[in-house]
Amino acid sequence: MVKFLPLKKAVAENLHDGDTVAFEGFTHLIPTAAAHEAIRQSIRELTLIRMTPDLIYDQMIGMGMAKKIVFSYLGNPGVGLLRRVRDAIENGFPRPIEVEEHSHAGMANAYEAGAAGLPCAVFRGYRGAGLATVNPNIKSVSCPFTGEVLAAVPAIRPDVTFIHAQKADRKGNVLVEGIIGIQKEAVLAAKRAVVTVEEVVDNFNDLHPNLTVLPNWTIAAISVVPGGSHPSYTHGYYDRDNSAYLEWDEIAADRDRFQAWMQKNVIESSADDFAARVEHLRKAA
Amino acid sequence: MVKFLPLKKAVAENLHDGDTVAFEGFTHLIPTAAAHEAIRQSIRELTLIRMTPDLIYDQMIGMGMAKKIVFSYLGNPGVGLLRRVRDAIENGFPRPIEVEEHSHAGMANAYEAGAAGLPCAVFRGYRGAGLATVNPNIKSVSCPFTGEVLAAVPAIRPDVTFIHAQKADRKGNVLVEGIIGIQKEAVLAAKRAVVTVEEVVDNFNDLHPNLTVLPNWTIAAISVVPGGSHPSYTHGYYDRDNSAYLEWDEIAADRDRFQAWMQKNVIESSADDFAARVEHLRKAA
Amino acid sequence: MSENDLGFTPSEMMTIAASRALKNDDVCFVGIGAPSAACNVARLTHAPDITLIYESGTIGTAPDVLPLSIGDGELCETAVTTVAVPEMFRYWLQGGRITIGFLGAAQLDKFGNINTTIIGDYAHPKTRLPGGGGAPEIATSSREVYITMAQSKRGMVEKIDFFTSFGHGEGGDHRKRLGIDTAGPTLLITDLAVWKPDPVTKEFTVVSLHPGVTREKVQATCGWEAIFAEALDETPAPTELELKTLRDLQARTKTAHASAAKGKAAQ
Amino acid sequence: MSENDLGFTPSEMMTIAASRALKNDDVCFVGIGAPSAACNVARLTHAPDITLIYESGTIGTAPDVLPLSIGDGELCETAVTTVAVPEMFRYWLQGGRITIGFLGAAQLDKFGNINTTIIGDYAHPKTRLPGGGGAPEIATSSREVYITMAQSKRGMVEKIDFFTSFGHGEGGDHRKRLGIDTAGPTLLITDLAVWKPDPVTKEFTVVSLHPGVTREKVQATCGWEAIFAEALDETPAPTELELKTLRDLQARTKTAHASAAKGKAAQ
Repeated sequence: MVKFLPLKKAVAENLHDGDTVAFEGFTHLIPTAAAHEAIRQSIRELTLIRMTPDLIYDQMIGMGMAKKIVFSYLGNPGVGLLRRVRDAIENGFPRPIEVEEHSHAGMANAYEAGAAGLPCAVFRGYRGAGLATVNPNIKSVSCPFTGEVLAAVPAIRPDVTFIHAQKADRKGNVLVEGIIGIQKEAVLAAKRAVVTVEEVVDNFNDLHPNLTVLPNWTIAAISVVPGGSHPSYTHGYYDRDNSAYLEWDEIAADRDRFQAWMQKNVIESSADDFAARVEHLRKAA
Repeated sequence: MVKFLPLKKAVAENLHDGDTVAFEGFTHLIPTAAAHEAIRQSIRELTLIRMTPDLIYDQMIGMGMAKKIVFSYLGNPGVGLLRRVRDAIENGFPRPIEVEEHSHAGMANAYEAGAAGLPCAVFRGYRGAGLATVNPNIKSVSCPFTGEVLAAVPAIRPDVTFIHAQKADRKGNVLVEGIIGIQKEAVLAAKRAVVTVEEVVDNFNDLHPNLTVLPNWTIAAISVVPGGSHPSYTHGYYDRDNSAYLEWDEIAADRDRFQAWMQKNVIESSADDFAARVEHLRKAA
Repeated sequence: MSENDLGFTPSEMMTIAASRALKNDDVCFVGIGAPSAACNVARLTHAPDITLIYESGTIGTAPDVLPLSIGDGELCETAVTTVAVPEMFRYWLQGGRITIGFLGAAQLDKFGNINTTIIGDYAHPKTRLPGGGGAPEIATSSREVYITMAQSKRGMVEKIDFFTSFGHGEGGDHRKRLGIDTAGPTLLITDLAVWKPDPVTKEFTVVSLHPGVTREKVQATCGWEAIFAEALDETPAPTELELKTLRDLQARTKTAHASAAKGKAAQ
Repeated sequence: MSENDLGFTPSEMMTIAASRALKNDDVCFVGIGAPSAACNVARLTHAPDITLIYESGTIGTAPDVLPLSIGDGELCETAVTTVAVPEMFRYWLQGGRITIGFLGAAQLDKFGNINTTIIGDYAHPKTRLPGGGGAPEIATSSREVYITMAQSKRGMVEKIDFFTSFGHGEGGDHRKRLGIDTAGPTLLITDLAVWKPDPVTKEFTVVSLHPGVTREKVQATCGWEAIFAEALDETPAPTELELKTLRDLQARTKTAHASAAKGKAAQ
């Protein structure tokens, strides 16, 4: 059953060296605060899973925390490349990293299969695509009715998934809204799920019945971290900090500047610092 | 692109003798008015698909319109058996009918595969179940990663799907809410979809972004039929007419009484009669 | 069924005994035909946080009255969330999240195999029953299965006509041999007794008789030769709270479901 | 890129030529890196009802400014509906509902095969690019694929380093031989020209030169030997309305996306 915990404790209880972990969020609702806490706790030898690794995986990989990355789009959205990840893949700095690369369709189907308790996902994909030749986790099955050959990928089953969401109620049910991405599947596919939220409200009685609500028994821990998705955004709370994404491109381009930035903004900061970072991005009421 | 049509015309344009058709609705939002219009138009040789055939398929089969039924639960919900369907299966009256029977999981996955453009659905199902031995459309595939044997069923791809929904906007986008069942999948799996709605509103601007909205280009025709799901219910509009379900058990028990009821309440009625049937079931405002 | 001289009916005893088997942290999939009364009595007494899931897509529902169908509006109105049916079967049932699948039965054998499909031959049935609905996968994907039904020789039979849902098959490790890694039927609650499968043979064994019920009565209403546990318990009679909760629930239900008919009559 | 003496830049011509290829009833999947500018200019001019879908799950979106990422908030706020990412790829893309998949490219060959994955060897890349995202399946599940990119010898190459998404492979019926039954790349719009695949060989052929562009300039910025259609058209110059629509859109976009930075600076 879900526990409300300070983020520090939620990360310590649920993320361990060697874990396979997903910090999910599709441009929207990226769990930055949780990732920074993991960095502060120096968790090591992680297998990082995410459809769209962006700044937070650039940071974690730049800090040498990951032995492997599973992904489908390795960019700084709207800006360009991920320079710390590139340095790891191209130069083995600060350490070499194993790569497992899929398409978005492959990852989305693999998360869906994980949530559905299946060993693999079956879909029409990767036809003529180079990934099918370099990724041994892309196989095929034949439809027993038509003979059509379909792609198969293993289900994604993280040890732990971190997401950021709008709100929890006092019972620990969680609401995700707007661009909901792959978050529900990532939570349901994981052995444990940790959610950071903007706020806690008394109840969800007035919610429309078909919204994306994760029942409290599907979640291990909830931490209240206002602004916790910065520089990503939280629909209904604050806008995307586009300038931070542009700035990141320069910070990450240089190993020393990266280290200095991490020291100041992550290592010597805390989850409590996020609220101030989004203050100027909140819409005028 | 969607057309707003009187129900008579929407059915005539989209449902033809010999079609494979789904009238979907999982207890909620059953498209009764559309089914009654199909009965009035004496469409023949239909293959009827539905997870939970209830009164409307009892009626259509009792009228001899179907050559085959594909289903997963053949009951009058909360009451008991479907007596006209039983008469067809057990006694070949008024005509023999072919049966293809699945589990709910099988049907739900098959609709999902239809919506997803796949030839078949793969899931963990039918283990030890008798249906796997009597239904040749239940086969298996092996997971290429674990070797686990999974069930496979062909995707459902109706020629036409009928559903009932709360409302359309003037552009023909359709909102379904509450117990949404399998309706979205049934619409997206079909070549053509016809939707009856309680009302048309100017726009959906104030809707929450994650509700179940079918874009207008996924629908062939919309007909405005207030009360069109009676004796089922429409969340937000009127309650289920439980007494009608109880009454049906008696009507359908007798071939002559059934015919007389159909003559009076379907053949000699029209879509316009539905509004009055739900008047006493509307919640006091 | 009339009240016995103990102040409750066998049916009430069945529902209440079933409700007691449910725990506060259970996630219960209430299949078609199953007595959701038991689940809701549990929720209204000792298991306020129990998660009730109906296959119509309603998760964590808390209806004030019992639904007539598995898709009644109140299930949605009181649910934590309502999802589409394919998601229900893929993420929630197949996903392994259900601790207890709660099934009823038209025919049941001593290994917990259930038939709700046909009486007679499948191709030429004597009686076409509603069929399985969600049951085939509820029986194999839920961590455990509870079954509840009133005893009768017609219902509890040596050999069922059709395997709608698989229990322990021919007993022993039959589930395992089919690649089914869930526990299957672990409890059968009838109007007369509580049964549990033998740990090895998996044959249902009477472990508790309801108050006032004899071995003979159990055997007389069971189509197979009943086995009784050596240490045979007596089921505790319903408490006042349990009985009141069940009866209030049923009274509210009756009132609510009659109102539509009344409205119609008034026209 | 500066304006030519015709009053518009090659980049503007490219965007506007691409916008013209889109029809009012198209359902357009705007992949990562693709110029959603073209799609939105089409929507704001001749194709007001065009359905724009971004892989973040936003269906039928109508943003007032161009998104910086494919998951910007405004895409959701103006969409007909926003669905989960697995549904996007299963029901909407794989479901065969997309008429036009709109892709950009880092490297492109003459058969419309695209590389956005790596420069160099996959195992030991010289440059690790972002990778395919949605492109591998956009390229095979959309009924047609439009490609748009600025011409350069580095971008338009004889042989791409990696098949991120499949175009016409080695040409001819290569798609068909792989069991791909969609049309694939049917249009390439660059800053200099409009290209279409030869009906038989599937090699991209220049069918129209933008105003002021010569064959020589096209060839000088293309890494393969360009083929020109016998009846070579000149692309009509942007109309006043098209230019104004594009420039207004870009001005609104610039203002909107600068505001966050400004807010920060003001702290």
